[in-house]
Amino acid sequence: MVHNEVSGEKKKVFEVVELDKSFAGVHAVNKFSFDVYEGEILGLIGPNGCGKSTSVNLMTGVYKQDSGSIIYYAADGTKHTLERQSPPMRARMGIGRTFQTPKPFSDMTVFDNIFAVAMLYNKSLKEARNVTEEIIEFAGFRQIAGEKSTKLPIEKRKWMDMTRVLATKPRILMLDECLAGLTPSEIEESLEIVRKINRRGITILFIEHVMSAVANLCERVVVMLEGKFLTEGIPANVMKEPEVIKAYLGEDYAV
Amino acid sequence: MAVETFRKNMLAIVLFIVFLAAAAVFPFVFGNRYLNRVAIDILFFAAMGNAWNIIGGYGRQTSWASATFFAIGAYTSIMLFLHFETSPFISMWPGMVLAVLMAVVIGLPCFRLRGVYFAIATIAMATISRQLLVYFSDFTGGNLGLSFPIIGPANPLYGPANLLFSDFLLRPYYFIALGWMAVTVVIVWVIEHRMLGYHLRAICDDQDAAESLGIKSSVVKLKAFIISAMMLSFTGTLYVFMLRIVDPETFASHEMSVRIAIVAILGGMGTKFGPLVGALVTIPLLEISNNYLADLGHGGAGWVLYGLLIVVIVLFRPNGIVSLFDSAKSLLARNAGKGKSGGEAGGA
Amino acid sequence: MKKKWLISAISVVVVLVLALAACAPATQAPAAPAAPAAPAAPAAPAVPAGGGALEPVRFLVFAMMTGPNAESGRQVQMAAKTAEWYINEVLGGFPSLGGRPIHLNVVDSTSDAAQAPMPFEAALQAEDYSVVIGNSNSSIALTQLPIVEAHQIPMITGAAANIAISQQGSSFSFQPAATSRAFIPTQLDFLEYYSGHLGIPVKELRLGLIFADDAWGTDNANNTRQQVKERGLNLVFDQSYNVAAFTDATPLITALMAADVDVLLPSSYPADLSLIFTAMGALNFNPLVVGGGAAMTWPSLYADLGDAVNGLTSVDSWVSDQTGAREHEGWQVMNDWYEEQFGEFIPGQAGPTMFSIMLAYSAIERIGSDDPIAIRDELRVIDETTVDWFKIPNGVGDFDNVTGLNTGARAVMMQWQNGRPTAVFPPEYAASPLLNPDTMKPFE
Amino acid sequence: MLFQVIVNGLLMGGVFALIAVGLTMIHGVMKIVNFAQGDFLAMGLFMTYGLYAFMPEHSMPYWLILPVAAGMYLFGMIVFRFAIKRVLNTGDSNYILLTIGLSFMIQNLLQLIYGADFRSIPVSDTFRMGSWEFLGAMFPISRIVAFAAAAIFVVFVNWFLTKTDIGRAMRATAENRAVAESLGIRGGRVYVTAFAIGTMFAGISGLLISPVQMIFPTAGVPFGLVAMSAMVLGGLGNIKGALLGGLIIGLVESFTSTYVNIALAPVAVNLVLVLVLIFKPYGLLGKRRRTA
Repeated sequence: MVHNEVSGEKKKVFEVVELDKSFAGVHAVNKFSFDVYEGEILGLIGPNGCGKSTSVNLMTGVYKQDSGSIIYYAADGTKHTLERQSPPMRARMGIGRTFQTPKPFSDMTVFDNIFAVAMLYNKSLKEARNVTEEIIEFAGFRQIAGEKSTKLPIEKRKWMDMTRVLATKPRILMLDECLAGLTPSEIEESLEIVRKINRRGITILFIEHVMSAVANLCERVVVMLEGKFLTEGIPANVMKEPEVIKAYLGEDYAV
Repeated sequence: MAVETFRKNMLAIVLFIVFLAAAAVFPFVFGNRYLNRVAIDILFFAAMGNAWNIIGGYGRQTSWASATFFAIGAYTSIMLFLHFETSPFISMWPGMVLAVLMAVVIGLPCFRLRGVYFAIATIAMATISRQLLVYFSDFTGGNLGLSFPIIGPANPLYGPANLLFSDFLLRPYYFIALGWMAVTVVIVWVIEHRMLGYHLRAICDDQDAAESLGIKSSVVKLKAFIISAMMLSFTGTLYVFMLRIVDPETFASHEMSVRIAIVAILGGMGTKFGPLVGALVTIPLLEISNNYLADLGHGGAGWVLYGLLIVVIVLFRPNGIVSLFDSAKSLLARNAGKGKSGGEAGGA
Repeated sequence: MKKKWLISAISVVVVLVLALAACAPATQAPAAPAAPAAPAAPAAPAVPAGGGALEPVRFLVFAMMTGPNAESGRQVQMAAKTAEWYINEVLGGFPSLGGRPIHLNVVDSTSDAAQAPMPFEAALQAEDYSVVIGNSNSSIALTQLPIVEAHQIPMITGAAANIAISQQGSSFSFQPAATSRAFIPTQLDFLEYYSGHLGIPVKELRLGLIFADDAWGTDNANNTRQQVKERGLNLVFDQSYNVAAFTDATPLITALMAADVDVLLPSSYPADLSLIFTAMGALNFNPLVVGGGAAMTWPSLYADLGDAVNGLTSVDSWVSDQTGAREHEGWQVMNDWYEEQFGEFIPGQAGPTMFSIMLAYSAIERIGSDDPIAIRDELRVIDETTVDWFKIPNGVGDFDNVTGLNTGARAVMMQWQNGRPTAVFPPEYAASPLLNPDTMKPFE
Repeated sequence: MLFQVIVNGLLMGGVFALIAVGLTMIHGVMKIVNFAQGDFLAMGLFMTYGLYAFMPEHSMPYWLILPVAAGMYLFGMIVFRFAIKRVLNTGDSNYILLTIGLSFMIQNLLQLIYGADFRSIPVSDTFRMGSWEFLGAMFPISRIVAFAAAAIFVVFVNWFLTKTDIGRAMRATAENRAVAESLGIRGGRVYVTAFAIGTMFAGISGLLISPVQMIFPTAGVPFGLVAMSAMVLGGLGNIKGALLGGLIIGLVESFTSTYVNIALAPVAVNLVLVLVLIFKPYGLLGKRRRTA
């Protein structure tokens, strides 16, 4: 029961220290440290294959770190050192995430997709039902609630993934490349949904390699390069930094 | 909610009730011992198919250990009956407890595996338990099996209390089988609309997503496996008191597991009525072909046809025979002009 | 699209057939006397010489025609054909029933006790039978008991050697052949006699018991174990192997050699025996072999191993070449017909089927009725003084009135001599002298 | 004694390995397990048996390797084209059921055509029961031949997969079909070749054991199951794994049979399999494939 360390006035949600992970020689994440503060939308950016997704997979327990520590502060301020907790256990602690490719439960309707999760976090089926209804409303899925999720277009699937996580009553939501393959207008809508989710008081960790998108969403970004921490700060400033530009040379700015 | 789901499944439920009604009068319409015997097998295999379907169909974990649980039920009951004259109504409970233990023993290691690794691991586990049944022949009777003497009305043990009847048409066993089959359908139906059902489907759709949302796949699978094991063990108890002999070769063999799974897969995995339909199609077909083709060549023609049926169904109806009904149903629905979402169609 | 699939599915079958038929000459292969093409064909209903118009008396013969044990089924089928021919052509059907012919309907039980009840029920539903000739596989015979009980038809179990059948309290089952409980003592008596010839005290022989882990093998082994203890013999090796997973015998033989076994007591099936004997040959391990019956006495053994089998001995409930059978003219007629029809001697599964049928035939003749209950009651009455077919299985034949077990049945010991099994022990049934397996000459 | 036990294990393991390699060829490329492999072996046995009738008395059956191999290869191609092809990437249960269906059909067609008598090919006794003595252990001749042949074929497969175009194509396809096809590899052709080779190996295994193995419709069943265990033990889709798996199972069987109790051999084999899977869920040499 350690007190929640207060840095500035903001509470921490995540404190990642010297995180390290290699796959068969490839040093995917290399002594990577960063913090996530409550209520913020933090952008985790960097060129493809710089270890962003791996970091998320480490934080959500898909992989186990070789070394370094991941500390998570629950809503009540309890401090958890995440080591070998399985993904489901972490999800139940309030750590939500989505995947690069949307993963709907294809066999089910949109409603059931969310309901299946809601059941786990509510006493009675009735409550679960209400929660589901609420999320359906929130996401504006009223008219597609009865559709099989396989029938949905790609962007709707992504949005369903994002909102489905809400059924777990998450404290933080990690969105992994949730804009990939979307049209500009769809991207705008997506960002709007992210903001709405954030307004519910849910911290967002926004993983993205497309800078411009991040620029007008996040108040703070952490830049990763070849598995290492490169720099952090306000998007506008960060993007001016020469090494960041260098890192992004040849990378595609446009969306 | 119940109301809504009822509405969703109206057609299916009506059909099922009609079937039960028809089945109830069947033995009185034809006073035919053989037909009843076949029907009993259909019903028992449908029941076991339902049990398998929970883990194999809804959970998409193709388990080949069904026979092990079936045998556990059969052996416990017959051994308790032989040694202590225990009524099956009592001995079925220890049987199910053992089945649960076995399910945990098999499930814990196997559910860490995916796909074929899981399938093969269950085969291995089943082989081990079968071999041990044979090896400890001192009290399992080894491959001799165990059988109990013919008990006529004169004998005090005779009677419903021990599931021993002498009706020439086997009607008591028929209705036991029918009742139990109906119960298994209800069990499956309930599971389908409870958290377990949803989570099983979630896991088999996308295990990673499910886990990222807090669904503990191995726990869910184990739950389903345990329920399925208990149902199989229960069936074993009922079945052995009709057959009155148990031996590993027939009760615990790989073939038995295969036959159980085939009923469910051909009928339609992850559907409430798939196993029943599967049993209704495959078992009579096997009987007919065996009766009429037995004298062809050196015999075995019936089984060739059985194999062919499997191949054909897999090729044409990968979602099982019930998918025929679903196509028909959705056709009706379209004509009726209302779009419905798969009530009976659970299977992907 | 659909059509295309249907076509393809069909063509798969066609291809399968062709691919397998590609090996068709096999059936004519001179090297395979174990596979006569003609006789393996199903038993055609007999067209009685005397009364084509007369309604036949129906016997149901329940045999394993398919699955791993189908060879014994084939033997039973050939036996049925022989008995049918003999009764209809030689004895002119049932004189007491106005010369009605017999019809023996051979029904496939499969080799699997879980499926056996179905075809049995089906057959009994389809026709009225006077007598059932039970399955030679004890597990399957056991599943038949409640069914014949319900249908009230007497069942004579042919070669089934497990005494459990007679202990189930069925009032309709009759077990004419010697059970393994009865023939293990013979086997061990013989061992003593054998060791006498070899000049080694029997108690010094190191016995090795190996058995197929199925119903029959296990039953044999249990009885052997018990008897060996009672006689204070020296059993140094006692293991069963899984018939379904037996792919190589060299490890087993290596173990037997390590245990330094002098006498091998196998209860095995043709495929296992073949593996065992080839492995023994390869590791040149040559103990005395005193088999537990079944495959040890089947023609396929000689077809498979050739002269290597000469000198091997085995116990069995019955051997084609023994005094009981030799001295019975009727039997000799059948024996000759069988041999020229099927090109092999009457094996251990066929003989008991034939005398089971003849016992039922005699019972019917004596009462002049084909009513199952009456037949059942008559079967309880008859014994070898009244029905001479009881002499074929040796001993003093008589069905126990309660259990239906043939209390008099005695087993015999056979030895392979120039390609045929012949009875060599006990002396009263012996048809030939015991030969020294090394020299194939009589012991001097 | 110990040496003899090891010899027994390895000699039998070699044959298991060959069947397992066949299975692995199939699984490696198209990610399915052929539950009818054992029955393909039985077909090989029967083909050998049938063709042997045309051979001079007591000659060695190995001369038949070409026709048997060719026949089985063709058979494999046809089965693939008309059946297997349609269930690729449609979930485990479908191919499992399909191949089980095939297995039913083959076993019973053999029964239908030949009956279930136990047959054997009349090779000369010296060859069949003969053996060489070496360092105090007996080496059954026929088993040595089988082992040697198995070894040669495994080596051949390795060479085939690494040196020939079609082989490389197979490995590429096994890794990632989409990519492979973008490189101009015709997936269909690769698939059918892989399946046919797998089938052929089952047939050849049948031929190799024909001198010691009795021939009847269900003869292949135990081999099929053992081969499956061997493949999984070694790691799916890994040729060396299959080889290793086969040898390990041979040894485990031999040791348990000789030192413990032959009745427990199947238990031991499966126990080893399960234990391996508990600690290495993807087999000894298998690599984790992200199933998501």
